[in-house]
Amino acid sequence: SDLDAFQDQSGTLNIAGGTAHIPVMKQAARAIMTANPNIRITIAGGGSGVGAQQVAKGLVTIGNTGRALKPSEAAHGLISFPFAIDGVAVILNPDNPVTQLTQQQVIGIYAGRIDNWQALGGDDRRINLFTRDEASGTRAVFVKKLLSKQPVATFANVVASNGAMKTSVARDPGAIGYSSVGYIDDSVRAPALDGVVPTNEACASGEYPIVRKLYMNTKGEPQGLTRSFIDFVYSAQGAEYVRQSGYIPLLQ
Amino acid sequence: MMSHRPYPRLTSSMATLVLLLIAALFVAIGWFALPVFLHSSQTLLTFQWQPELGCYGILPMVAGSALVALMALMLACPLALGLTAFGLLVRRPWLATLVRTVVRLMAGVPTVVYGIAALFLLVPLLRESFRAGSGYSLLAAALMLSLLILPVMVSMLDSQMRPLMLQLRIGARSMGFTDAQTLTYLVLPRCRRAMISAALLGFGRAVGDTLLPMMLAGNAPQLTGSVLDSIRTLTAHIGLVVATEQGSAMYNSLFASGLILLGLSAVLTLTTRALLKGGQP
Amino acid sequence: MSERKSTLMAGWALLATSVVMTAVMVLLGYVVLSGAAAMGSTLFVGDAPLWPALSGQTPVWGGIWPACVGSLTVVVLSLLLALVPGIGTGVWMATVVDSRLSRCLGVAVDVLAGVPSILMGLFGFTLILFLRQWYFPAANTSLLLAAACLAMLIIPYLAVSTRTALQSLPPQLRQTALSLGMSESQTCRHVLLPQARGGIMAGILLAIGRAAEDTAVIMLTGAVVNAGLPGGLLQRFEALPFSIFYLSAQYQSQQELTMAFGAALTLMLLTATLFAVAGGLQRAACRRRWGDLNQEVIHDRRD
Amino acid sequence: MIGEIDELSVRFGSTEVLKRVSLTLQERKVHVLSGPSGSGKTTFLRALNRLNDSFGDCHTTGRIRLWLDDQPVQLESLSQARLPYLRQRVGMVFQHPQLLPGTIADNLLLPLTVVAGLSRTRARERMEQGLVQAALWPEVAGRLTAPAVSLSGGQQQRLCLARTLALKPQILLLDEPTASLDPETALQIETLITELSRQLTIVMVSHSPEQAQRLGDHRLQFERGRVVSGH
Amino acid sequence: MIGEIDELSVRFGSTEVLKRVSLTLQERKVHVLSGPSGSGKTTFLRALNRLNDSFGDCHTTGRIRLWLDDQPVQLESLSQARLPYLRQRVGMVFQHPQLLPGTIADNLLLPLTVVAGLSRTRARERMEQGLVQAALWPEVAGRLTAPAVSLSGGQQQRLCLARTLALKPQILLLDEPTASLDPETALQIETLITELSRQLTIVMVSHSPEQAQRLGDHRLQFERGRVVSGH
Ligand SMILES: Nc1ncnc2c1ncn2[C@@H]1O[C@H](COP(=O)(O)OP(=O)(O)OP(=O)(O)O)[C@@H](O)[C@H]1O
Ligand SMILES: Nc1ncnc2c1ncn2[C@@H]1O[C@H](COP(=O)(O)OP(=O)(O)OP(=O)(O)O)[C@@H](O)[C@H]1O
Ligand SMILES: [Mg+2]
Ligand SMILES: [Mg+2]
Ligand SMILES: O=P([O-])([O-])[O-]
Repeated sequence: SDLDAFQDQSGTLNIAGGTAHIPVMKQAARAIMTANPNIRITIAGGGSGVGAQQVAKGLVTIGNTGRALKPSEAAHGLISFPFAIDGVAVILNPDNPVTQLTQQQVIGIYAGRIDNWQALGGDDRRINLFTRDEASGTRAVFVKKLLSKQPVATFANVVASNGAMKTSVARDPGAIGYSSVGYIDDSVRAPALDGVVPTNEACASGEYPIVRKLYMNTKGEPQGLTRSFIDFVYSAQGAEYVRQSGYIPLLQ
Repeated sequence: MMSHRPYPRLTSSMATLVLLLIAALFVAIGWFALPVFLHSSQTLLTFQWQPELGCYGILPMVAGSALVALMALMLACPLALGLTAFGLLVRRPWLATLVRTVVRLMAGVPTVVYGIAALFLLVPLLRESFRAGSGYSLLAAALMLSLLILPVMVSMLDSQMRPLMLQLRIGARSMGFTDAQTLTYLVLPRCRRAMISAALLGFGRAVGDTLLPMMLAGNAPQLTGSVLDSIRTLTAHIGLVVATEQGSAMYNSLFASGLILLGLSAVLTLTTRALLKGGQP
Repeated sequence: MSERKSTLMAGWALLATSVVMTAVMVLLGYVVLSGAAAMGSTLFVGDAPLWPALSGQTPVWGGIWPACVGSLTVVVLSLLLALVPGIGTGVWMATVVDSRLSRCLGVAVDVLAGVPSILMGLFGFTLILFLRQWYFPAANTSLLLAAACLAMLIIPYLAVSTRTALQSLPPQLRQTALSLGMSESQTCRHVLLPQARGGIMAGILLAIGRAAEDTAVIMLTGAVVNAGLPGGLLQRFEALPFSIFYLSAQYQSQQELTMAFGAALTLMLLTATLFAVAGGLQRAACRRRWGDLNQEVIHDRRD
Repeated sequence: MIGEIDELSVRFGSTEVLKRVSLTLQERKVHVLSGPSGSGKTTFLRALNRLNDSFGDCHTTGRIRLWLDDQPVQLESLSQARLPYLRQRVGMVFQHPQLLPGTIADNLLLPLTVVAGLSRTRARERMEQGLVQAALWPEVAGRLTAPAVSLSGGQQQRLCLARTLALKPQILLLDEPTASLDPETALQIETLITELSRQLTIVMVSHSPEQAQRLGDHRLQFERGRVVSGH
Repeated sequence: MIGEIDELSVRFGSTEVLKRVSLTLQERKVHVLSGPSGSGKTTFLRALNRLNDSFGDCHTTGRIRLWLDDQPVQLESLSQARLPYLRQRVGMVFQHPQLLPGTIADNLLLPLTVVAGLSRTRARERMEQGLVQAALWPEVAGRLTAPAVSLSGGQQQRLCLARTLALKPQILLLDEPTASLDPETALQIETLITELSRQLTIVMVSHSPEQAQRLGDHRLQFERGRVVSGH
């Protein structure tokens, strides 16, 4: 099987970075460590910024980012391995009757100009804004592609991961946030943006425009265990994990 | 009263070690922070944090830290005094033991446990009862912080007040003092030092706590006057931007925040010491 | 006037106590109830077989056992590192003549006590960057680093509580011991320290609690979401408070949320156990030393 | 008669320290207790203001009735809330000085303002009065703000006496008031006691037979927790 | 001659408590100090084992030389490290009992094991010896593990005496050793003092002229910090 490559390997592999990646990384690590208990794989989140920063410093072997490396980051000799396509979508609480938003409305909301759901055809409730932290790749993509680089209002609540974004919105009927499409499930609802519902298919086909790739990054050419791990993510079994996590697998 | 020769060499070498450690901490953080202050203080010391606009002002976080800690302290100080007094005044031993046990238990309650409980009880409560925000707010963080710092303050107060109380009780009773009077007029005035150090300790912990503000205060980098608004503290800011790209303006604000925090805590400590010195006969 | 002030005091004592007790009971009760639902072997080892998982033969997924062991290890390690410097410094500060150095140290320890824990984490983090660059390219965030930073965090607790406990003893006690021909160090070891044992123990308890629950430090110095059982001093590790923080914010399913509460309850029980053990030690030491008698009477001693 | 003690027994843990002591106290008289060390004199005094209560393992049986402000007060059935009143009316000076923390003045002013509820000025007057009575005024007039612990042993003893007198008790319990005083000062205190006995009832412990002879209207001999002779 | 005090002055802050006191101490004799309360007797005793040092604001001038174990020891130039030795050879019993925390036995055993470095068994023997000498043994033999604070005033006083005697000092400082004792026990202690004076030098404070007469080989009268008469 795809795990054969790990048969007589051992050692520790440290992974950190993008929170969108965590479900894939966990599943892969679990499969590998179960097959060969001599291998230790540690996984930390932190956001894309952490991924780029720590792999550049050599603190981790694989640093994940949810955005392409900045030139300044790439300058440390990092090599990127895109392995999935993912969309970034606005999410609302399922109790919120609003099902349609335009890009201009989202920009207005995130600029703080629209502050009540009534203005958008919803209940009379304050809009509670949620955004991601500064290190987030998801935020970078969201601001660049959806907000057209308009700034996010300072009063927006800040959460530190895709998962936290989902749970915060899931608990607050007045909330609006954004997350990786892979994270969308029953607990939150993604309204149609300019008429397009952000689904995996829509992202794959390019119908839904706000998409990005998920990357693994290494410092220099990966060797040994690192190489095997990356290959495993690209393997058929790895691609299955990517799909299960809600993303569209990319080939090497 | 205690003024005599240094006792064994071990203790003095340990003291030196600790002194060195503290120096190392300051040097390390100062080393990284000073260049930042020297080169980009205009961007740093402003009231706006909007990375998309290139605004990296950390003063909203400074205000956030100060506000949340002061509020927590204002709640916790009288409560700590009340709890300590209760432990000294109550006549039923089992009740005193119970309260003391609960307070000890509180000291052992991990911050994150308060955090998770408040996340699912206090935040929704604030959101639905005021309808003026998401519930992630200054108030939520301050309330939980006050619970967090209570046991430290109580045990600090109690360790000073209890021996004094026990020592004075017989003599005072023989003069017709009630226990409450002994406490109010004999013990409390002599525990000013303990009270201020308890408050200092509490404030330090409230300012220094990362988790509760990060989980409950909303982390919005804004200046606000409403206790129901979301704010970001310096500690939470460090926790959030430590993840950003090294060398960027955001990453640099990390050390600036660190130095401000360090400076704040040091100044606090020093003023308190000065205050106490002045107040003593 | 005097009547009113002290009556007020007594009334406030009652009110404050009831408010705090209620709040704590509600919050902790909620965690206990939610966490109790999760208790069971799956909470600790997920779907792995129980014994092999506990002993580390099988990796654990979806369970908090590695985090439990990680937390325990890091706390014990940090206490080992901090105990001697902390108490030694406290004794030194309480017994030394007033000098420039002692004043310096007093200020420094107070300042250190006020330093936010995340700065200790930041310090550890920059320290590793520094070490990697200049001395040990292999240095990395790890269990040892986290324990060392935690030790720095708790040293002032130990030092300050030791100092206060020693200084609040009646001065006659020292005079008496000296008049019997005890040296300063004997007075300290045989009379003052045993008397101050309660206060020092309280400081150790606080320190343990502090080390066990702190998340900010370990977040920056080596705690990760997934690592398995601690693999060594120089490896990254899982820790309970960090797992709770992580899970409570980003549970992917109701089951993960229950797990977060389960972990919270476990951490609470863990710290409670640590406290109970330390408290028991304290009482036992007291009995061994001063006989199994009414402590109150001893405290009532005057003069 | 101002006091009636009936079958009073006091036990600390399992050792019986007072054994069925019965006696009466006469108004405006000096009662001198003597007896070997450890015979229960101090314990008896502490029973009269229920200060034995402060020891966790103390058990008291029997009846004590005192007439305070012309009201009969049954000590064993007194509620906790009334104890401060009792202790104010029945003042006590301990065998060894028990100082309050703070200065010499604090030691007098605090009880006066807090317990007796006097104003600062009234309290200052009373303080001076008390110190003069206790023959301490000349020695401390110039150093009222010095810490009380800096006084010599005998001075501390008299400070405690002054403090109790300033509260104007109705019954005064004195545990060896002249034990650590030189003969001259002791004589002053004896004179004071005689004077005071015109206004209040005194129960004192003394080890000196001559003193007991000189002062005592009633002398009570304690031995192993019993009163063996009295008249 | 075992001690020579030359122009000894002691000042607490700005008040001079002892003023140029000069006298000699004779070996194996009883020196009785008397004088009004506050005249500096206790301070003088504390000067002989340098215990005044433990008050921050105390300044001592003058010379004190003691012959300890046949070696002349100049007190004012004694190094810190030698103070324990001095205080062990020059034992002191305070005016008011100063207990160590813990049980009655602890109060004796702790100094014996720690200061004198005796084994547990040797220490126990010495403890019993000390308690017998101080006339306390019958009263405490059965309750050695009771807290020392539960003793009566006079018992505490004798406990402190026993504690000091057990350490076998060469010079013994007694601050009113019989002040709170009944005449009978006081007499026992007086007999003890006379007996002890065959082996060691005693400096004691007493307020009783009769006692001074009975015991004192040398009597010294203190007044306001000066020795006004002595022989
Ligand atoms: N708190 C206590 N706990 C246990 N025993 C006690 C306590 N207080 C006193 N005793 C014992 O009770 C007995 C009587 O003590 P008390 O203090 O009344 O004696 P006293 O007559 O005042 O003696 P003295 O003249 O020595 O002061 C003594 O044997 C003493 O040890
Ligand atoms: N630590 C101190 N600080 C300031 N003054 C002190 C201190 N100790 C003693 N004094 C003062 O020095 C004087 C002499 O005190 P000392 O204790 O030697 O008197 P004494 O002769 O023992 O009297 P008594 O018979 O009352 O015990 C007193 O006036 C006392 O107030
Ligand atoms: Mg007595
Ligand atoms: Mg004296
Ligand atoms: O995937 P993230 O970088 O947004 O955490």
